[in-house]
Amino acid sequence: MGCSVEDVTAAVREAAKVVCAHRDELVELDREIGDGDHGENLQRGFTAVLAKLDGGGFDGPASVLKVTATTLISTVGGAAGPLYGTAFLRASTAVGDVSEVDGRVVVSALRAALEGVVARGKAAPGDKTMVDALTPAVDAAQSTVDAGGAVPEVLRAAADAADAGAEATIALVARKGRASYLGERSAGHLDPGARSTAVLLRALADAAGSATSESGRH
Amino acid sequence: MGCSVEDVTAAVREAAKVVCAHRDELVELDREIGDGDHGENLQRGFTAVLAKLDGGGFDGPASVLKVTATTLISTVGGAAGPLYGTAFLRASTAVGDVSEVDGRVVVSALRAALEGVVARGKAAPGDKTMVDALTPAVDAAQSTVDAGGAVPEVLRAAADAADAGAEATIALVARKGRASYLGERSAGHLDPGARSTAVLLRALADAAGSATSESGRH
Amino acid sequence: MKKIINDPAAVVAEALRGMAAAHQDLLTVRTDPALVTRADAPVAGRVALVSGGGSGHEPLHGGFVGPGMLHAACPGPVFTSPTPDQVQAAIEAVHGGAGVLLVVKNYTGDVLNFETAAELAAAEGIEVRTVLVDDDVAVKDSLYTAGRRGVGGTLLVEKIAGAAAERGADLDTCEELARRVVANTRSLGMALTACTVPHVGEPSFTLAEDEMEIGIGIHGEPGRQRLPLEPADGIVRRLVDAVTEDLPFAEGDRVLLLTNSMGGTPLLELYLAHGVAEGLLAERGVTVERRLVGPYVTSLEMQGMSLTLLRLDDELIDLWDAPVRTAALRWGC
Amino acid sequence: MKKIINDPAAVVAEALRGMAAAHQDLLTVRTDPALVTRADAPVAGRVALVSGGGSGHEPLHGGFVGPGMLHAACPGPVFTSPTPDQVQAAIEAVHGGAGVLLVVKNYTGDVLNFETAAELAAAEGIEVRTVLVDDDVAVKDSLYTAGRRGVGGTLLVEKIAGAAAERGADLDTCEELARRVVANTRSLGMALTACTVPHVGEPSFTLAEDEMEIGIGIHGEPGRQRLPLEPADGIVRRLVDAVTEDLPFAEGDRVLLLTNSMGGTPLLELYLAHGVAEGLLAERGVTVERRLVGPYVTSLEMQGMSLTLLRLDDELIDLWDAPVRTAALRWGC
Ligand SMILES: Nc1ncnc2c1ncn2[C@@H]1O[C@H](COP(=O)(O)OP(=O)(O)O)[C@@H](O)[C@H]1O
Ligand SMILES: Nc1ncnc2c1ncn2[C@@H]1O[C@H](COP(=O)(O)OP(=O)(O)O)[C@@H](O)[C@H]1O
Ligand SMILES: [Mg+2]
Ligand SMILES: [Mg+2]
Ligand SMILES: [Mg+2]
Ligand SMILES: [Mg+2]
Repeated sequence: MGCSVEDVTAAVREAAKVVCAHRDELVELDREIGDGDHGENLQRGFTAVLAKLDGGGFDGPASVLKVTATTLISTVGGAAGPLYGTAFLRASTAVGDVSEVDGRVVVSALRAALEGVVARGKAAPGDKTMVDALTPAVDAAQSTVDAGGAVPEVLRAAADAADAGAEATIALVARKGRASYLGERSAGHLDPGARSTAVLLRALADAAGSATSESGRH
Repeated sequence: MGCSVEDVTAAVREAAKVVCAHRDELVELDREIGDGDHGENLQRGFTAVLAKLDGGGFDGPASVLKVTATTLISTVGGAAGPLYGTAFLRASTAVGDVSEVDGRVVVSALRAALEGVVARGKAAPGDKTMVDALTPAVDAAQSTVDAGGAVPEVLRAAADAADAGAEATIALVARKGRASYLGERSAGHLDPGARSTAVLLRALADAAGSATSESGRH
Repeated sequence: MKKIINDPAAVVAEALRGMAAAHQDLLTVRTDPALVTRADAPVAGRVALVSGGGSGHEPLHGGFVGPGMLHAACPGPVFTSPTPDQVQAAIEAVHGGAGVLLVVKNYTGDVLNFETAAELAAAEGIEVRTVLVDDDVAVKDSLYTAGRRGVGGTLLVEKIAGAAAERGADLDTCEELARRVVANTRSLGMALTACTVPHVGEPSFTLAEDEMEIGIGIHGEPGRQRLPLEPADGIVRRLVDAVTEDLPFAEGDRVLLLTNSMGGTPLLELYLAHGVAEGLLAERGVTVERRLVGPYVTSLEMQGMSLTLLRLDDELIDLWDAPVRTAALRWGC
Repeated sequence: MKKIINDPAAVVAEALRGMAAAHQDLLTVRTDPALVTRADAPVAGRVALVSGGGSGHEPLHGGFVGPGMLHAACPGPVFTSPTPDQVQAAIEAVHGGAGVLLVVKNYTGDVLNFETAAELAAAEGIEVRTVLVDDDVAVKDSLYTAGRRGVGGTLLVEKIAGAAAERGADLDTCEELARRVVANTRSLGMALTACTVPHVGEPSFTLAEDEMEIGIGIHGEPGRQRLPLEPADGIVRRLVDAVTEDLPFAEGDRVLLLTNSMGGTPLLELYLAHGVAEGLLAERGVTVERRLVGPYVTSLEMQGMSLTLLRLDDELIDLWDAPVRTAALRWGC
């Protein structure tokens, strides 16, 4: 029914690769309203995550997320490092010692991630940050699970909502992060962190979709 | 018959104005194969000369040339300052205490100027310097005076020869001055100092022409 | 992109190697995590000052490591704050038993990464305090934003708190002094050209030949206002006006004036601008008691400048004048 | 033209005003003729060192005026040598009865103007010697040309002869030391971009995005060779090869390495290049005993760098290490 430690590892690996593949796009978005390093920072961090996951030996989904968190914290730097690091760390705690991640666990992990980002970064929805992608993602995931959806549907709904949330940052004037220094001039640009959140969630959803369809087969 | 102290003053004033009017051209020529200051240097110097000549009170042609020399030396800087300064200084000495400058005096002044430039700068003809304008000018002036020419004809011949000499520097590879650092790449460009020498001589010739035609009238 | 580099991803590591070679009498450079420490660290019984931030602002911070200033600097990738590991390693490398003061420029990334490191160090029983530098008046300070940025004033905090630490002041005193400098410092920068981050490969923004940008940050981010290019008198007046009005600096105030190049501005222009600034401050009755002119807090090859004013008192002057021996600031020893 | 200036014709005068304000403890700046002297000049009984040249190379020369280095600097207009009046005024202002040593970069304009000043001073009974600096290996030395240019090595001559003068060495000794430094110094520069002279208003030359110029001078004049842009390793290898082969610098030699920015190159890149240079010299068995990294002999905002090597002996090392207190170079006091 849910995702095993192998599934979670595969999903995080997939997400890491996809984020790296979006390096240039994220650099470009950050160049427009930030300092141009977001894609480079995440590539550095997720490349390190891939190397760490190669080591294997994880005793459950939570430990995969925890290693991801600590690796991001110690390699990404910038605002995104501590924020994504905290997100994965809180998600790991929320997952706890379950050996299979189901839809409810996914939602609580996502919610914990969002709360972690907000606790650290103090951004509210509408501030033009990754919170604007993550907040609707959590809500959509919750509705989907409440309606009986399983992990792939839950993550797909989260990714769809994150995409929409990220797109909606274009119109916003930034109040947090580097883009806030631009004031009104920050409007008209997609927030790089919101975009990377959407990219991450889409990759996780895609991985979950193929993982469960595969496990459904045997 | 010859040029009085007033004529010489008027001629130097005219030459100073014309050189200043060529500032941009000389800057551009020097930018191509030097450091771009030749026009600026001469404008600074000849503007100071004009101010000095305003003072008046010169007891003969030589003292006009001497004030011009010392003013150029103390205001132009660069290679052109000492070189043109020495040229006018030697010319002044060559003119001596005559009160009227005739063709022979002009030739000996030009020759002394050339010798001064060579003594200081050690350039030979063909090195792509002002010497390449001044050398043929002296020769042409000598032939003209030998053929019975007066000051206007002598200076006109000198100016014509200087023009041709300057043009001929285009093909040369510089061996002296800043352009020499470019080696072969200095070929294909007109030497700024040769050009300013030609400009100076042309202005002196024009002034002499109108001065003597005027004095011929009264 | 025109740069004297090899692989853009290796720029900081390779630059640190060169820095280590250049200043082997002053500094120890470690890699993995990247770290620049005083050659004689840890200094027993002294408060240790640690700072750091993204690279690309040289000589900040590594150039200010040495007796009388920083004990360690943590260089992140270009324009990217260092990670908690780096900061934690720095803290451990230089703390001499009297506590550690973190001097942090107020950017979300720097604040969060240093915060984590401070927690980790505290968990190991090291007393750590953090002072945020936020001197840039280009950015409106508000509860709802990231607040003002830390720019040129950072080096003043490092110098003055560093001098106190060198003399044996305790952690409370060093922290108080650092906060006092922050409270009395204001800066504003401007740019004629943008800079190019090696891993980005193209300029952070573009300015036309007749444009300038006022309120520029030090990370290649555009400023708040794009204006037609003006003569130096006009540019400097804008900076002096904005900086003095902010604190405000009033008639009778004694100040330190830092005329800082963003990296690519020739010293000739910088001196010219400094002269204009001194003249304008004199007009306002503000007395310039100390000054520093040069490229100190830079943004790669960006052409432009910033002005920083620090309101002085006798104690701050005394600490500013105290000996310092670093790669970029050196006097009295 | 993007510059922080007012009237292009007033740039040097206005910059000197700012410099005077910035370093009032160290320097006295006079105008008409323009002149930068030690605040304590003349120093009785000491040989006085005077240098100068066109402006636009800051901190050279005014930034090197002070105890242990120059007694006076004569700043000409941008890239234009000073006039004899300026040099003569400098000589008169600083000679302390023990003779004057003129340090002159080998350019026709500088040579001729200093020569005239030396004659004028000699006529007044002041003993004056001149040392020409010609360290640039980009230019072939020959009897029939203007000879090699003086570039980065100039500051080494000024530092070492200045230290000797400060210690009371006589004119013969100072002159001999200066000549020894010149004889043992070689440099080569390169540029990624050209610079713009204020009164010209456009760049001295143009380089495409993928081009660099090797053998660049410090007056915005193009170099000898235009090549495709290379990584730092390749660029630095070209400079090290050409410089070491010229003297030559051989295995076992002890050297001072100056890694100099042409003005617009970030310190991050300069440190990187310095590290590469040290590695290449180590490969050749040349021992770097002293080093200096920074923008010291510049060409306005030009991006690029130069390497200077000085073959050291114990006496030169001792004089290099001697205290110096100037705007741009300061240690030991
Ligand atoms: N206070 C904050 N809360 C939430 N997200 C933030 C905050 N500050 C910045 N971010 C996110 O981080 C992104 C920038 O990350 P990155 O470029 O890696 O770091 P930096 O801004 O330090 O260069 C922004 O696009 C934004 O989404
Ligand atoms: N040794 C020399 N002999 C004669 N003329 C010279 C010599 N060196 C330079 N010149 C002349 O000086 C001109 C350059 O003058 P200018 O640009 O004012 O000085 P600088 O080269 O010092 O910038 C050259 O074009 C050349 O004609
Ligand atoms: Mg960023
Ligand atoms: Mg010239
Ligand atoms: Mg960043
Ligand atoms: Mg010149």
